Amino acid sequence: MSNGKHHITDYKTYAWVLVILLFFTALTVFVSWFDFKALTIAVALIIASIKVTIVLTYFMHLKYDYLVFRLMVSMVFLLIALVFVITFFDYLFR
Amino acid sequence: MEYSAIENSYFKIGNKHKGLLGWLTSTDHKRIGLMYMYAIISFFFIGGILGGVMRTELARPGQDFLSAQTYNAVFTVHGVIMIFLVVIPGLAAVFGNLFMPIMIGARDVSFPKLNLFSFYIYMLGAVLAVISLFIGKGAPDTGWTFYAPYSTQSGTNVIAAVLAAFVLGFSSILTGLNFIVTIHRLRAPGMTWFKMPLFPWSLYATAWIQLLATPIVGITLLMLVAERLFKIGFFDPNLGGDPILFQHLFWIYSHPAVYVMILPAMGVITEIIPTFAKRKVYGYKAIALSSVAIAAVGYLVWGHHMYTAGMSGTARWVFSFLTFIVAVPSAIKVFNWISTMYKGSISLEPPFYFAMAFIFNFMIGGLTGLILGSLATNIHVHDTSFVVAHFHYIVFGGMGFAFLAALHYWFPKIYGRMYNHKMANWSCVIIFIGFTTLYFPLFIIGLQGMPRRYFDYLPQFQTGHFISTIGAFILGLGFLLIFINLVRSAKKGKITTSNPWGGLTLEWQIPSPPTVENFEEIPVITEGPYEYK
Amino acid sequence: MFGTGASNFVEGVDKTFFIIIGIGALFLIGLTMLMLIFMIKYNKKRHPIAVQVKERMSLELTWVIIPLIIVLLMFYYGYIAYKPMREVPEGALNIKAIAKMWDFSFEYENGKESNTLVVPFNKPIKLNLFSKDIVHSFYVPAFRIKEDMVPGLKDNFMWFIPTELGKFDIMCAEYCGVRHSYMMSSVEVIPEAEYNSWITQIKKKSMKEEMKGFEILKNNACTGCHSTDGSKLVGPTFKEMFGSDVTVITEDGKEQTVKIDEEYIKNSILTPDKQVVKGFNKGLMRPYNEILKDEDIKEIIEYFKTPDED
Amino acid sequence: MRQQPKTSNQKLETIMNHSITHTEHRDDLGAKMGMWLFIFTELLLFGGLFIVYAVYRSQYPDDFQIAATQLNTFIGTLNTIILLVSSMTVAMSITALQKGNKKLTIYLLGITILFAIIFLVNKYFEWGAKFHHHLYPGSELMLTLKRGELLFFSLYYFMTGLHALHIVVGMVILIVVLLKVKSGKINNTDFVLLENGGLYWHLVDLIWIFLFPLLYLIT
Ligand code: HEA
Ligand code: HEA
Ligand code: HEC
Ligand code: CUA
Ligand SMILES: [Cu+2]
Repeated sequence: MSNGKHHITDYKTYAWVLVILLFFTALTVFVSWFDFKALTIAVALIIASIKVTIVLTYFMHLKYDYLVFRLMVSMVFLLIALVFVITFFDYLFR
Repeated sequence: MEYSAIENSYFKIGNKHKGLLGWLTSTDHKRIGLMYMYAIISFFFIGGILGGVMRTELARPGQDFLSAQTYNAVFTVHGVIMIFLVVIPGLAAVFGNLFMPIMIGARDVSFPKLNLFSFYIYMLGAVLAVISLFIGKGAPDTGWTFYAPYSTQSGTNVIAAVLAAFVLGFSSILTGLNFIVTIHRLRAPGMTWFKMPLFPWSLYATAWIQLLATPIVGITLLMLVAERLFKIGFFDPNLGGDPILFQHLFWIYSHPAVYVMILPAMGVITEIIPTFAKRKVYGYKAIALSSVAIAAVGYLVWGHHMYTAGMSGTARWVFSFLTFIVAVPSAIKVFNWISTMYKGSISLEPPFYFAMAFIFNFMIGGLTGLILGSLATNIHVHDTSFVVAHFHYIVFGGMGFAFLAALHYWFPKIYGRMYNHKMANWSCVIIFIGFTTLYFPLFIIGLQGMPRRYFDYLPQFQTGHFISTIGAFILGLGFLLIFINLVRSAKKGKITTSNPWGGLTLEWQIPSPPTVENFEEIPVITEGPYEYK
Repeated sequence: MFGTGASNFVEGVDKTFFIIIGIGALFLIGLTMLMLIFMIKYNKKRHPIAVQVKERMSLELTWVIIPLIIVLLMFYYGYIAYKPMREVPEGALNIKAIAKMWDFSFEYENGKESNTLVVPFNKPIKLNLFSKDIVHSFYVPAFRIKEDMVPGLKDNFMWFIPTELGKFDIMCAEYCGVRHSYMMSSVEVIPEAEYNSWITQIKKKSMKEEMKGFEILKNNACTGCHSTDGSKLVGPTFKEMFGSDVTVITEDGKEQTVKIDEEYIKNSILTPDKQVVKGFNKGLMRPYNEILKDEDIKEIIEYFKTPDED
Repeated sequence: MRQQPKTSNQKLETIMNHSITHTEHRDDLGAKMGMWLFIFTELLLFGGLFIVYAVYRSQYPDDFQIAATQLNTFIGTLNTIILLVSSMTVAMSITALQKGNKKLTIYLLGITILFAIIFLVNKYFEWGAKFHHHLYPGSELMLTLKRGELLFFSLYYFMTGLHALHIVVGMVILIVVLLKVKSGKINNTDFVLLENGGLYWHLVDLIWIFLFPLLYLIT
């Protein structure tokens, strides 16, 4: 039985990833000083999603792991999104 | 117990410990499965007797021997035990554990220790559920649905019951996790996804639901506990919350949970029919994929329990629409089962009779589910005994009969002994008659407007209730018969060959009872699972 | 099969029933027959060698598509019959329906209150649904209508046109505790002329019922468990309670006889389980320490102290 | 397959011994898959909470805004940075181990655990300040708040509390991993435990990435 692929990510990559993540953190704090009306939450969530994707891809090695994992993760996020949408069929139309 | 057929069977050898300790510390999937079986059957009897108590009280209008408060506690505990302790773990934990690894050609599940751990979590949950009956201010009286804000206010032991459900959820999650990894990683060489038998397929779909739906009820119940203990308001309008949100969260789990109950049952039936009809199962891929479809779409229809709860009009029709869509994959399965019998060579043995009873009951349960799923008619029958009849038909008539079918099907494999066929056939008939007498009248009084969870009722519903109560006793008799037959045969039944029914899946190719290792050598699979010639 | 039908929704709902039950019965009977025929015809004795029938895609597709069409049809009929239930016609008569543990009460636009719902024949009625404590549900089987009464939910309503004269049961269809099965009332459909005279007769409240304490008792649903007319409900009656002697069971299980005075009533409201009246169950009445303020309790006691007029 | 012949006692013995060990065979990919599946359940656990959050925020947007001003954005940002950096250090510790640098691995894991502690200390001060202002569940002040504000604080306490619990669990896991690295149980040929511990820690980070803007940055 195979024991998985092993890709060694070097320290520099991780350091860069951290820099990018910190940048987005700064960005999200920065934009929170402005009011985009209804879009405020959207902007915050988009930035958060980008950060989460980066963490998943690099820190959590999805980029180098098997396809199954990527499929499963996307399925789960899709499911959560669907549940949100359907719940809001109630709350948005009350 | 003496199982002389096979010397190194899993009955004889567990691990380094002997006797009871050997069982309690064993990580062998077969032993764990069997321990689940004994536990679940015991809880089923407790729950069933509570059901009988309710029926006796309901035989006549007015108060007979229970007080209203006790009655409410009885149906709550009956519901909690039956749902969380019996049918949700039911087939997956018992027959999934016993046979899934064998059917895919593995020696055990991927995480045997975790498997044993789930069993103990299950027992812990069960103990908590039992404790909730006795401590403090009396047994919980909220119904198994724990609707807020009543559940945040009721003075009874709601917390203990809720924690029990939470802990049991954990056990369910871990079992699901274990099965998914096992099916991904431990299939025998050559067994591609579409060469896997259909019972493991159904368990795979089930496991995903267990994994992805259970956390939602976990967090919901935790919020409920936080609300009761710390006054952190989520659902109680006095603390700012919205009671309907609780219902959403509860059903996001509890609707998929009904598919956790029925999918493995469908899987069992899909194993039994080809074996006794000696035919390759009709539409293998359709059955396999419809399990996955049911799991996927079934996740999104929870709102059909809430048509009258005050949701927006839009949400109501969206949920109704999705509900009808889920019915289609179930229909596909029924059609495929029946066509598998076409031109077969059918031997009418007890498991087959139970399977037929399953299909019949499941059709009634499912078709009445369509009445509930339709907006106009649901408004009338929601929360009436029509619903009670629907879900007993599908949970008990479906999952329950499938459990009995599975028990009679795999009994010779588990114990290496055979039961009395005649007695098994008779008990099947009695149970079927009792079952129909018990639940069919509830459809009718439900249509006439008999609300559920009613301790007392108006005189016009008496006839229906009375007939129903008679049915409960006939049913009890049938169970007594099965119980006697199987217990006696497990000890003294005739020793059987390894493959009494002529099954083609892997578990029938190894000795009865199986050895500890299941396989001397891991088999290499070249053919599909039901290649009858 | 469904009992009486007495509203404008009955026709649509019952029709949907017949369509779904009809199609369902066809399938049930057809498939059961098939099963039985196969069991007999292809029995091992009669048919010793199984024939391996080849799968056919066309057949598989048929039984995906036909059921799909059928369920969509069922959905459609259910939707069509249901849609009018959420569309209140102009000029409907507005009535406030209030649920609490464990009774219904109805308030009319002119301020009239009633425990039964009295409505004019053949007029659209809109009920605005409220709950004072937990979730209840307003169910009139004869009208085929049901809607939960949710505390804190705004704009919750249902409507109907009564199409038959008479008296019909109202039941609470959402589980709400001990007296759930007794939480009933009735709708009385009367001719419009009769209704018009009924609505103008506002019964004068008795002096005692005018008291603030009584208001508090009603608003907190105490009267759901405690009667004021001497009948025994979940809790002891309030009638002529003050000043009488009562046997209670204390927390350590001892029996005691105490005189009902201000102190006792206050304790009974704040910590009901400390002293449980003999013959009643503990744990039913919840402590009201967070709900009732001291002034409220004073008003309640004031009410209890006042003797009955008649 | 053949029917198994009766086994001699000696064979039985070997089977017995074997049966104790056969379950221990190594399947790193399986172990990792198990970890991912567990992470999914955690995501859905918080997913349920996020639904509650989303519903109430959509219903009481203004109350949420007012209530959120009570939170300390500085501590929030600081904790975000702490988690991000600690995420990097765990990730790096795997690289270090793969390269055979045991000492660096231990060092990096130690830093991560230290960061976890700092996070909790910050949280302690943050909650402490609120308690000091009588803003805690069930307090008199809370009950006088508007409905939406009350809900915001309920959610704030529940979500950050549950998250903090996960930090503690993650910390315990990492400590165990660290000890195993030290003893050589985890080494550069067998390090799936380290990977799984890392995955769990990243999960804690993932959740915080959403919590942070949703709780602290509403303006
Ligand atoms: C094993 C459990 C199980 C299963 C599988 C189902 C399956 C279904 N259920 Fe059921 N249900 C419950 C258990 C289950 N249910 C429980 C426990 C409750 C009550 C909870 C409570 O309130 O306490 C409940 C309640 C419940 C309600 C809410 C009632 C109410 O409170 O108002 C609804 C409403 O839509 C519903 C619908 C359905 C539907 C449409 C299906 C479908 O999946 C059924 C599909 C099956 C078929 C359609 C039959 C087979 C097919 C044919 C014979 C071919 C012909 C068919 C066609 C042409 C379509 N169920
Ligand atoms: C797996 C699920 C399951 C099963 C198998 C059953 C089995 C039974 N249930 Fe069920 N029931 C539920 C799940 C289940 N139930 C749920 C979820 C609810 C909703 C709760 C709620 O509202 O919150 C409910 C509610 C419910 C009600 C409605 C309560 C109400 O709304 O007022 C009733 C009333 O008749 C009832 C009766 C029965 C009976 C008589 C049986 C029988 O079929 C049991 C048969 C078994 C035995 C009898 C035991 C074995 C036999 C012996 C040991 C022999 C000796 C015994 C005798 C002779 C009596 N149940
Ligand atoms: C859920 C039902 C319920 C509700 C609601 C309820 N009670 Fe009670 N009450 C009881 C029961 C049962 C008892 C008897 C057991 C006991 O003493 O605790 C009781 C006892 C009492 C007693 C003592 C009576 C006596 O004869 O000694 C008083 C006074 C009382 N209640 C007042 C109230 C008030 C005031 C309210 C509302 C604010 C209220 N109750 C609401 C169930 C209820
Ligand atoms: Cu009110 Cu049930
Ligand atoms: Cu459902």
